[in-house]
Amino acid sequence: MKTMSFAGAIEDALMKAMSEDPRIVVFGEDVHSIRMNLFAKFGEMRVRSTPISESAFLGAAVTASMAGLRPVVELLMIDFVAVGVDALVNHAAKLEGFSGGRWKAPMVVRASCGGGYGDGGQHEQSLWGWLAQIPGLKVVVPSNPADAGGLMLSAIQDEGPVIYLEHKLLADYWIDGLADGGRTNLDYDIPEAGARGEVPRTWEPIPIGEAKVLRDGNDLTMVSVGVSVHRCLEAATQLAEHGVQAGVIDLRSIAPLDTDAVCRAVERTGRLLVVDEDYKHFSLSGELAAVVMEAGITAQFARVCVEDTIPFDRRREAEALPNVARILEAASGLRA
Amino acid sequence: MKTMSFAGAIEDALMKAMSEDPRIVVFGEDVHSIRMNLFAKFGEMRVRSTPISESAFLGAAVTASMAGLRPVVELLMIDFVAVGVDALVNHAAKLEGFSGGRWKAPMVVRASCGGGYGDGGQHEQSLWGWLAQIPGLKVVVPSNPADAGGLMLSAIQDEGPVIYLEHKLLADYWIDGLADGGRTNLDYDIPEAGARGEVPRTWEPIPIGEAKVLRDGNDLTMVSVGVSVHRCLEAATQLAEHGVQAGVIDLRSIAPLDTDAVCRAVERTGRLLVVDEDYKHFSLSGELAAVVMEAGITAQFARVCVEDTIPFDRRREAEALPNVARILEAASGLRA
Amino acid sequence: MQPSAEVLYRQMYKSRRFEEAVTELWNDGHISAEMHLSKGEEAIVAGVVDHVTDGDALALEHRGTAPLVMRGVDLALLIKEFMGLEDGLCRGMGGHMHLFSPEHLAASSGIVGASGPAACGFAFAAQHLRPGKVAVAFFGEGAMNQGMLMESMNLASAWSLPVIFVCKDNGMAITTPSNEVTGGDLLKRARGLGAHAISLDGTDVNEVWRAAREAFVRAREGGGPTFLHATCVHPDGHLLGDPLLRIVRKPVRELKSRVAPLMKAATTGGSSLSEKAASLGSIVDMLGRASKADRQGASDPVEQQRPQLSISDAQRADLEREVDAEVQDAVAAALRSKEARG
Amino acid sequence: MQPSAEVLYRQMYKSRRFEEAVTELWNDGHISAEMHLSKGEEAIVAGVVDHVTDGDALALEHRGTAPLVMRGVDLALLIKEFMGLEDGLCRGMGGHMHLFSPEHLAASSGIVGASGPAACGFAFAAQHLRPGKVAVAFFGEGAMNQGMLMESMNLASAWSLPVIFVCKDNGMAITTPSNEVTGGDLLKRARGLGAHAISLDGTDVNEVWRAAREAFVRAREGGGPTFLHATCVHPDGHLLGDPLLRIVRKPVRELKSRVAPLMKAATTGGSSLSEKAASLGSIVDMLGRASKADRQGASDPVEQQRPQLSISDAQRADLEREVDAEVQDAVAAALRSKEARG
Ligand SMILES: Cc1ncc(C[n+]2csc(CCOP(=O)(O)OP(=O)(O)O)c2C)c(N)n1
Ligand SMILES: Cc1ncc(C[n+]2csc(CCOP(=O)(O)OP(=O)(O)O)c2C)c(N)n1
Ligand SMILES: [Mg+2]
Ligand SMILES: [Mg+2]
Repeated sequence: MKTMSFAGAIEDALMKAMSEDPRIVVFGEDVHSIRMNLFAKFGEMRVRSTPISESAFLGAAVTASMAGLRPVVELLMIDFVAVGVDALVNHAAKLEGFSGGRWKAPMVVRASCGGGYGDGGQHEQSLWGWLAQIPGLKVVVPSNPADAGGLMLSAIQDEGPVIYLEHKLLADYWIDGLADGGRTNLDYDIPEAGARGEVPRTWEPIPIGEAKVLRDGNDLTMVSVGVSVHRCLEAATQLAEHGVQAGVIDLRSIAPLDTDAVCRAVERTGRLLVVDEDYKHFSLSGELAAVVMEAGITAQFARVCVEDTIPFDRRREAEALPNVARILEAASGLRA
Repeated sequence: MKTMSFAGAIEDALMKAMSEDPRIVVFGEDVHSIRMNLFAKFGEMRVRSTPISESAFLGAAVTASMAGLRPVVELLMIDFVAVGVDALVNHAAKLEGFSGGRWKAPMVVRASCGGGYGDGGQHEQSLWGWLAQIPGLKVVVPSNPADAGGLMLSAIQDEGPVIYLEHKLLADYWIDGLADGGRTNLDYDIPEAGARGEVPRTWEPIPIGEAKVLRDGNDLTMVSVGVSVHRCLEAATQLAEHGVQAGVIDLRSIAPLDTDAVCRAVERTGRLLVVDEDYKHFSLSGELAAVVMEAGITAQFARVCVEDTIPFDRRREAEALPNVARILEAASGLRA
Repeated sequence: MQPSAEVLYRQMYKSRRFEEAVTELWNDGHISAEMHLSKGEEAIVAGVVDHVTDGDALALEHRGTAPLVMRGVDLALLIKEFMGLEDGLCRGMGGHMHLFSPEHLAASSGIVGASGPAACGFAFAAQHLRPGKVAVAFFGEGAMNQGMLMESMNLASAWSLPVIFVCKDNGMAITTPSNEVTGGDLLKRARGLGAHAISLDGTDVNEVWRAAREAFVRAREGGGPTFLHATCVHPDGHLLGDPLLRIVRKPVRELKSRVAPLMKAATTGGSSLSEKAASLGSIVDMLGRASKADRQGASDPVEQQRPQLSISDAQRADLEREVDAEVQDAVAAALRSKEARG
Repeated sequence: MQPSAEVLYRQMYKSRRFEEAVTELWNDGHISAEMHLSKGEEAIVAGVVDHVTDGDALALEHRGTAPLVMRGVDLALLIKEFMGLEDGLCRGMGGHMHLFSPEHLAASSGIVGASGPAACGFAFAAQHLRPGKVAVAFFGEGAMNQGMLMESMNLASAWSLPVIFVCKDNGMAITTPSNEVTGGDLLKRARGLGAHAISLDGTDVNEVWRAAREAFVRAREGGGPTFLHATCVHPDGHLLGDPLLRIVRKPVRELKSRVAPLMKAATTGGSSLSEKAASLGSIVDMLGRASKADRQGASDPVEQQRPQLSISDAQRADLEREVDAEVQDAVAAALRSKEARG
């Protein structure tokens, strides 16, 4: 059995892809150090450091992809996308529409996301719902090494723009570089099964837009993505001890959204609990409610999300992010 | 009875506010011509032209407001916010949170929005759900002159950042400058009651976050905002001819969202039809579904929104935007 | 090397005639909403595009028509696109600000400044896939204050990208005089960002051609980006139906509804008398600038090139007739297509 | 006018001691996540902040600690904020990258380049509400490639805003040597954006002080923005626990897990041998730069200022003891508060 870390799986899949396809290039700030192995293997032309100019290099990625390359652009943290998001919203996302389907932008934007290590509200956002809102953008959020590798391959192979978000609690080097900095006296609620796990012998692309049922349960359906998936699994275990059978669905991608998987499950359980580290309003949790209602399914609904700017203080941060206690409380609020 | 155009009402209210409060300043691209009257009255220091530097002047608005001014920043079209949105997402929206509530950014971002005149998908977006998604931002979208004036006053008086969106089909000078350009041989589906209407003798602020029930109806609740409100009213009239009593709620602001008004109505009708010129997924329509489900209300649900990049061709554009035919079809899809 | 006077003239003449036809279609209501012409900047576009060959890329802004016409895009495809027809260049989905031609590696954007990053991406792809090929970015002087454009010059110079940044300076951004909102100096700014930079009379196609030639050679040889700063005038204002030009051209009709509120604003409350006088002065200046551009006259680049031709008047008439016919055919094809659509 | 050597020394010494205390708290796990120190840039901050008076504003970036310390913000409030306590400067909500003090018109942002627009807004408000007051923007040389910062220089110059743009140039942005990603020349760039621009040795507080003085006078008199470009070194790397510095300081421990994959990557497939050699060379250079900064030595601005003092050694010792006590008190207060919180 082969196991890998979350970060290792991404690098491994990316390395394989780059070895096979010379059109794949990586660029972004500091890629010579954060992608040191890729830099050592593929050299300056394919792993290129940019200035701190998100607008320019995101914009350049769009046309580079239009002209035949397959750029994997690195943004460090997804929070910084706000600085250059015009390239995605008004350009990458709209190219296929504008060109009447004649031209596409096969690019990947790779960035870390999420909180849980005390870095403050400008460096711990998720923003996947924000990006997914724009027609033309795909957004994937893996929760474990196997999905991370497989989805990276699909993201690279996709003919359009894909935002690939890796949660900082899963990819060890972010915690090492941003949070611990060599210290060993701090704790993070890192989901073990997310940070390291089995991976296939050889990487195969995992189709974008297919959710995965991680746990079956007839009483309640939890739908989630990223680190929160693991919080759900833990909550489900605890609920089971109290006789409540809660299912857990890992969406794996926000856009496209696997509405079938969600509807199938909620139809059976009649209870939908969305656990989402993104902002509560006008985002993923609302969309899932709409999907269920549109399908004509009558269900109880609750959501555990981030409601406001994420506090810096780790204690309040922990309360602001979806956690097992909040999930259990929300679950108990759904009528029997 | 006093009547005004939509654009006239905004200018009138703003002029009154500026006369009374010297802290109010207007800046943005081309304000000397698009706000010629304000410029003539208040002079260069209070009505100031900016370079085409959305990031810089939106960012400057945030700290200008923190330091005691009340800026009304002009963006021309809300589509361009993507270029400078970091100032809103990572700065204006987060200031109150970051400062522990000690500092606020009382600024207004004013921009045109919406389509229906054939300008293409990069110049006709609504984006209100996109902005409302970020905790800390308020977003108002008036649908008629009286609300336009009253909401402008509230936006200026608000202690935090408010995005104020005026629909191009309602504010005549946009159609004149961007679409007609002096021609008289083109048609737009301009809602008369939105473009011109009664206004109060003296302007009073209209609280942000209060929806308005424009029509009562026990069979179906339509919820909408901006120009689409008028499409709903027209559809409701037609439905009434077929014996269906459809209520129409004008949200007037996206954030805060008047969830009570929506729930009260849907509780009675059991049918919610959201008509939204913004993108369909991960936005307002989803949020309204969640609001209703969270309230434990069982209802049928449908939505008429923009599903993809808005086509340039006016014919396909008309089909892509919410229109009466689409509303009627969606309404008929809700089971009896 | 010398440019071919005829080729350049033909390009400019074609673009001019094409845009005149577009103006007519626009006036007749066949084209919706905004329409920004390249009229007045033909010499800049012709002098640059003449060096473009297959594999080179074009990053365009809201005035993308002339570059595509001169690059050889089918005229009927363009008009049909402007008219929103399914058989247009982009199947009627993009419109005149969002023109795309994959065959020509040509992409447009209505977002001011976006052509800078776009050119960098094209040039980066050229470094990998098409060595010796370049990317051209067209933009106005107002765009020089857009962060992403400045970033892209720096990126191009840091990465030695083969980009020609072409700044068409008409001194105005919509109605705002660019010198009032621009600090320093654009040439110095470009140099401070690492680009070679050169100033040009953008109404002289030969001057543009020669400067562009050097820039292309440098870029193709790996010498990095060049900034060409070329002056011009937009006789039709910012867009068709420009509100200021309408006032200038039909003051009585257009001012009717405007004067009363303006005078009321200017005479009651608000700022001091002297500030008000300054504001009114600015407004009058604004109209003055519009009317000056309207009388472009001597600076017309197409007119300027005519005396340079070495062909006879009859030959020139032939050339012009040929172009006229091409434009008319395109218009006719587009109108037929519209009619067929019903 | 001459600066007070003692005042400047006290400021720098205080900042240094404060950050050392912060480092200890960070090492002990009292402070979470990223912590960027101003260590090494004290002379720049002290030389500028000495001119700041009430009503002037500070726009800060990720290294906002020193400016706030020198501006006189209560040290305990700062430490408590770093520790995320409810009685911190921002009630524990902002953390060290998001420090706000309305009383001092001081605002921070962790978004690189954001201090430029922020300073413009402060300065614009000063033009209206506090004539003669100025705004200072601090940022690194890496930030000079961020569009919004360049835009803000242009805006400041177009509007004659009283802004002092202070670029603290350590030559590095995280691990990227800025010269490899920066074209042209920063001074020329600033001038091309309309700012007065001057180059400085940022380890010499007196030189900084004098240049800053001129800039403040100009700004207060309505003469517009100045760009101060000052060099410095960050002996503690980009942030506390900087991965490169850890390798340099504890190579055996830190390299263990890294070497095998790196060597595997560098020896199999991929690019050509010479490209690989170049990459490995770059990686070694990166470590070399980190270790060079680590041995800052002679360029330490606090050390450099000591010989300038006109007070006796005993008086200096008193001054230092006073500062030490202030810092210790703040730390103690913060730890007490944390304990009380439980
Ligand atoms: C980011 C952005 N901001 C504003 C606009 C609105 N706008 C369109 S064209 C224009 C003026 C551009 O001026 P310049 O670059 O000088 O080009 P010109 O029109 O004079 O050729 C403006 C402000 C836009 N399209 N995009
Ligand atoms: C918009 C944005 N992009 C990237 C980052 C990540 N980042 C934080 S500090 C930094 C380097 C800044 O370099 P410089 O401006 O030279 O300042 P220094 O850290 O050297 O003092 C980067 C890239 C960020 N915070 N914001
Ligand atoms: Mg111009
Ligand atoms: Mg630096």
